[in-house]
Amino acid sequence: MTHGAVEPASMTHGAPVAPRARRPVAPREDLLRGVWKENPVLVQVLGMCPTLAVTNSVANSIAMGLATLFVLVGSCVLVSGIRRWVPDQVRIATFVLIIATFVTVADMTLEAVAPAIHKSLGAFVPLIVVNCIILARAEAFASRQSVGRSALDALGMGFGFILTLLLMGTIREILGSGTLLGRSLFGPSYEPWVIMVLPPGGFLTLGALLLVVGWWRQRKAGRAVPVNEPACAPTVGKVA
Amino acid sequence: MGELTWIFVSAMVVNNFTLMLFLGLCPFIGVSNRIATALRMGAANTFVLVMTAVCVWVLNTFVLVYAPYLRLISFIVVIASLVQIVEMVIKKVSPVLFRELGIYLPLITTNCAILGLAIFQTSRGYDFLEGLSFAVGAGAGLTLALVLMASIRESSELANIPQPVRGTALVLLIAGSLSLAFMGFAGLLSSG
Amino acid sequence: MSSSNPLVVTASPHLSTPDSTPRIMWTVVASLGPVLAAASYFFGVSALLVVAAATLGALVTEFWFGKGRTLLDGSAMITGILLGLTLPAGLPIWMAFVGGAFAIGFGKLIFGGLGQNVFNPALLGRAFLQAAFPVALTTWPKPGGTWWELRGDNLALPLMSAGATDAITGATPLGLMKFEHAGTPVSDLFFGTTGGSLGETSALVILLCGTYLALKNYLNWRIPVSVFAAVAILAEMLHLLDAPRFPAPAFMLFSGGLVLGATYMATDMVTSPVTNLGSWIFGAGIGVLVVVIRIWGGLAEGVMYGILLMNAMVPFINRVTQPRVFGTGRVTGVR
Amino acid sequence: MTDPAGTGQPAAADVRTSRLVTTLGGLGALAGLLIVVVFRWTQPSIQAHKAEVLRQAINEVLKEPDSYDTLYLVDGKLETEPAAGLDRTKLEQVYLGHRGNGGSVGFAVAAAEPGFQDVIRLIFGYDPKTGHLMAMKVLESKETPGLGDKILKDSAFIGEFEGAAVPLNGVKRGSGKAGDASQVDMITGATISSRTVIRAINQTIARLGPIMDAYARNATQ
Amino acid sequence: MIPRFSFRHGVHPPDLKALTRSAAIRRLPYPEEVILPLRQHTGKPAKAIVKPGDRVERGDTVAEADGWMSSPVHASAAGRVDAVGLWPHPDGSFAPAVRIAVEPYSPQAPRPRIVPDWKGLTREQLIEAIRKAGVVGLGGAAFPTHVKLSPPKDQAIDVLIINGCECEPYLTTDHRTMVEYPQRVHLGVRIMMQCLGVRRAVIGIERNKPDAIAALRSSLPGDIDVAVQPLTVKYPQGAEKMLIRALVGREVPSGKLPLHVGTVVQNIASVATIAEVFETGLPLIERIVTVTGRGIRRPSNLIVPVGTPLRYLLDACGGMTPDAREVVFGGPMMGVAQANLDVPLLKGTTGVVVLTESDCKAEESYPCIRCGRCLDACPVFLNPQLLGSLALAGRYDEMTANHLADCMLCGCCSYACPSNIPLPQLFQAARVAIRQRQSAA
Repeated sequence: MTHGAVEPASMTHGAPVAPRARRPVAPREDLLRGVWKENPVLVQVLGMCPTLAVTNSVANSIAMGLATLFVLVGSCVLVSGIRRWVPDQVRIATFVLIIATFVTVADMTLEAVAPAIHKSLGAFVPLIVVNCIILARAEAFASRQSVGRSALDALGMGFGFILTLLLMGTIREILGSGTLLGRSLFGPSYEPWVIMVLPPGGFLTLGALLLVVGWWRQRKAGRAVPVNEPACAPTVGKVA
Repeated sequence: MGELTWIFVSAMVVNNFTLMLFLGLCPFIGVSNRIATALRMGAANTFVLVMTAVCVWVLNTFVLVYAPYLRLISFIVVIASLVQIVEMVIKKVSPVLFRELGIYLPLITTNCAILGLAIFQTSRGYDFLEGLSFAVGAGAGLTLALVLMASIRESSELANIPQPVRGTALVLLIAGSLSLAFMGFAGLLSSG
Repeated sequence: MSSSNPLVVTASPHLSTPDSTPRIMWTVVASLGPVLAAASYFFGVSALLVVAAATLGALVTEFWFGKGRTLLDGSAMITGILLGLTLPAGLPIWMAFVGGAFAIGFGKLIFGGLGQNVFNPALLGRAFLQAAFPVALTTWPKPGGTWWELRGDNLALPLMSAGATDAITGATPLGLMKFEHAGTPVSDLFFGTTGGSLGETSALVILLCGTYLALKNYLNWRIPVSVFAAVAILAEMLHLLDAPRFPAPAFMLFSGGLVLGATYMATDMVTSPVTNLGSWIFGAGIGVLVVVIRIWGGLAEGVMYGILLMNAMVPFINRVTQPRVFGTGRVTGVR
Repeated sequence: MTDPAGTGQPAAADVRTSRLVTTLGGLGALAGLLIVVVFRWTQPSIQAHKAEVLRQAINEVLKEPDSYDTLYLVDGKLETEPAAGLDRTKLEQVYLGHRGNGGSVGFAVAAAEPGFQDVIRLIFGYDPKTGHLMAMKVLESKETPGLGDKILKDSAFIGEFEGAAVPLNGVKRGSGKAGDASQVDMITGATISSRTVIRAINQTIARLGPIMDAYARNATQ
Repeated sequence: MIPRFSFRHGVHPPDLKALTRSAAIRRLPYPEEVILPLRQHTGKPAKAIVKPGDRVERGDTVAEADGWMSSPVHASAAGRVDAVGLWPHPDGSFAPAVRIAVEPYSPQAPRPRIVPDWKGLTREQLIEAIRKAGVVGLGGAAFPTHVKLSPPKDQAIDVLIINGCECEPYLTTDHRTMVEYPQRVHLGVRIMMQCLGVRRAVIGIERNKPDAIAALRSSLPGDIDVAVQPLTVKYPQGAEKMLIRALVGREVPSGKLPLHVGTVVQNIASVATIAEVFETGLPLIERIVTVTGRGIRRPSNLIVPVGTPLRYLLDACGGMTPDAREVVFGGPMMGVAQANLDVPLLKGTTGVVVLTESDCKAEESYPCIRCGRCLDACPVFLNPQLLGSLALAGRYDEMTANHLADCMLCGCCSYACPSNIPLPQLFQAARVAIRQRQSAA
């Protein structure tokens, strides 16, 4: 399973590598990094598939976000915990095994606890396995850092992911259905923008969000900033 | 026969994996800046999709009826090993092809399109031929989306795109437009 | 020589065709006048309201986010009017406005403005509206009635639905054919006394205006010709195969937005191929897609999607239909 | 590196290989254990939920029967107890509802057909004695919100199926002849979705109707 | 479909030749000074052999050819060498030139027969005489004629093509030459055929010059195979490759020369000049130019000494009108606008066009709208739209791959462009950049 050819170099322009502990990093920084500065979706452009697929309502976004958070934290803690015993050759294989296990658990639990939401998320719960955020954090951070820091980092990234999903979900549900968490906002004669809950609406909303983020960063920097090139592909290059 | 055609057309355009189901977005965003690359990536994906469909059919028929809870783990293990085997075989048989495809093959492992295919194939209970048709359709759809995106990106490289739009935002907005256009295929072959 | 009038030094050639981009654009705008007049003849004041709202949406967006004087080149105006012409007469005008804004914003400005976009902005706006408000976009008022009468709830409050309207609505000829296997006389289609979007009713007026533009070389005649040819040939073949099931070519040609689409939308210079061979392929592709979607698809009309899909193919078509450079390839008379 | 025969390597490799195997194997075992535990824990409620959903749907389309049987389609015949060796989950199933007095009320049958976007799955109640439908309920569809999804939400449309004679005949709303029980008014603007529902029912009846009729006759004899 | 007696694509600019079409060629008084740049031809500049203070007669050599791909320069008027140094050159640079203060009241009598009579000369002697007379192509590019007349031994030439198209708008130099000196043209053809050893010659003339066609046809010599072929009026009919295509149906391969398809192309003015050189015994020291355009008061066709200052020429034609805006050397399609009125006329200057404000194209350019008109215009089937975009993006390597080298800078694309994009300029700049990069590497 280990693939030797595509080793470290690809990491440089992938997900930002956690800083080697030259100076002590405040726990707050570990936690908050993922929320905004290195937001997995808006900045690192990871985990696009669920961000687009399940955010047609706030409820779905929350469920997906929580499931991912669970898998992320669980996997990262475990990966960090066993990092000393796992030989390099089977590192990725064990990561995948761990993630798949957590996802299976999350999938079954969700189906038992909230069948309606499980049904509307459909295949996208098992697809958390291939969510690049999880592998990226496990590989880039958890496999090198202590359990505590990994947990904080995973929590931060998970929250960042949830926040983005929530943002998408809110925009799409309000425009697309005129409701928020199923409650009607504008009265019965509101004309829903059906497109927002359809696939094109997902692409367009996230595209527009990234556009705003790009515009905002450009304005803040006061000059051209490096384009946020997709980081997902190079990162997963390390995986197999 | 009609059923197989419908499965193919549905997977290719009506419910295009990339543009309608958001599967396989990583290569769609990452390796869609050159037509030649996109074509190779599409071909590699289609190949692995077809192999996966076969393997998943075997798993579903002979293994998972006894241990349904191992579904996800077995799929991911099978896909990862499959990619590894394909890679080794290609390396052995055609070093030229390996050089061309080599860097994309590992990417396919974590391509959600492959796992998505496995999961859909299972949940829809496709038999062997249906699964094959589904995989070929999905592969053709992925390739189509990739090539369209690549050719559009190649031409928009020469355009004067506003700074904040460049990069992933532009890809997503183009994908949104493509997805809108693909809505024209809705209901294809099902109106009877 | 007087110093007040210095010589200028410009690069050759020092002559240029009298056609300029704004001139082409504004001529197209002017040629849409008769089409607009026909629309307003059939659908009264509603037609003008809807077109005006779509145009306003386009112009405001172009002005707001575009770079300064780009309004003057007339392209946003074309987008707005064309979008308006693809809409049903009874549409709430706020939707038309949103469509115009989307068309320019997401169809054109994100690509860098005039000349850079991939998809026809008007059709992208139309596709957006179709996906966003499917019910309102498929409610077709019948032509006729007094001029001042609103054909639906044009004046619905922004973000609110059309509500209950008493306007007489009818299916489009294509809808009738697809869902009820009922034909419409071709003469009605040709002169425009059928239900449908504002600009798709009278094929005659559109063809006349299109011919004028083609004669001025302001549109590439190869595209409409190949679209019509592809539709006619394919429809004829199917019609010969199973006449009761598949409508005759004349019906296919003159129903729906085919004439408007082939004449004004497919020929949008920016989003059609630059090569002549490419233009033929592009037009034929649209024709085939239109027939496929109309006959086997779930929608009654496929012109919009046919054109958008082929728009997406254009960069690819341009690439593979590069002309053979003089003196390369098979060379004649080499000694 | 200086050892051409590589004699120094195998030992190390052996150690490593064994470690690789134990690591992976151990983790795999742990993972399997965890999954099995969770599976055992969640499975009852998942199965219960599925059964409940099915029961509700059958109740709805068979107008609250007092009980129902599951029948399996084997070789063109309906059987309550398929022969051993056949996998029940792979056989097509219909559900026969009963009143308290022992009389049957009709069959609940599932049907599926590709619709506008993807396959529409539905269940309907069919009374072989009258040849009429009892009710229809869409179980799963991805039809366009606000338009095609009216097949789930438009009560007027759903009501059309109650007591409709098969084969159904879809007509434009308000354009049908009065008194024709086989007519179903289609949803304006969602003709394809409406038609898919009608076609799914018609095709299923065409396929299973005679079998159900035969079973019902045998049962009453 | 391949059109007969024409080529595919190209453009139809207004011909605007009416201003001078029927103006007979006349002679101007000598200017006060003539400026003779050492670089008036393709190839290496000539080397000056005079120094300030030297007295020269008409026809004396002032600069010698520097190698085979070069051409000598002769004094076009009798006088005293004023200076040998840098002077404004019509290409926009400052270039070495010999300045001669023309002797006032001089009879300008030439030395007798500097060039020998052509009769009885061998082929080699003829070519040498042409080389020494400083004859270069007078159609604009100023390619040394003796080089063109000496094809490699292994390359058989079977037809001589004479370019009488004059497809550039405004210009009537060649037109008037054909109408007024048909005999001279035929003599020139005869000499050239002898140089090349070919048996067949074709003169291609656009159909908009019926009087020229008639004049040449009525004076056809009976003993050699010369044909006059009317051609479709289209720009750039006079481009070598297009002309060969139109007259003998051969396509010059990309990157090759006309001689690779067995042809040599000569401009009508060069042909007439060769005849004149042997007739008068004087080297190339004067030429016919058209001074025209709505910005000049008296448009004329003139015989002027090479090196006449532009200012003098304009004044001799009544001066510029107040609304004159741009002075172009050569035709309006490929000519070079002049910033300085002190530049001299060169051997290769076919005309001077003075454009008024209303003639000049709009300065504002719009974004490319991909209308494809440039593709329909390009006579060598390039994709100027793509090349232009690549140039703007600085992707020169891809331009090379897209056959930038085949561009003749004819200007058709830019003429046809409704957005007024200066495509030839972009291509030229790209070529310069590519060359610089290659020489740096």
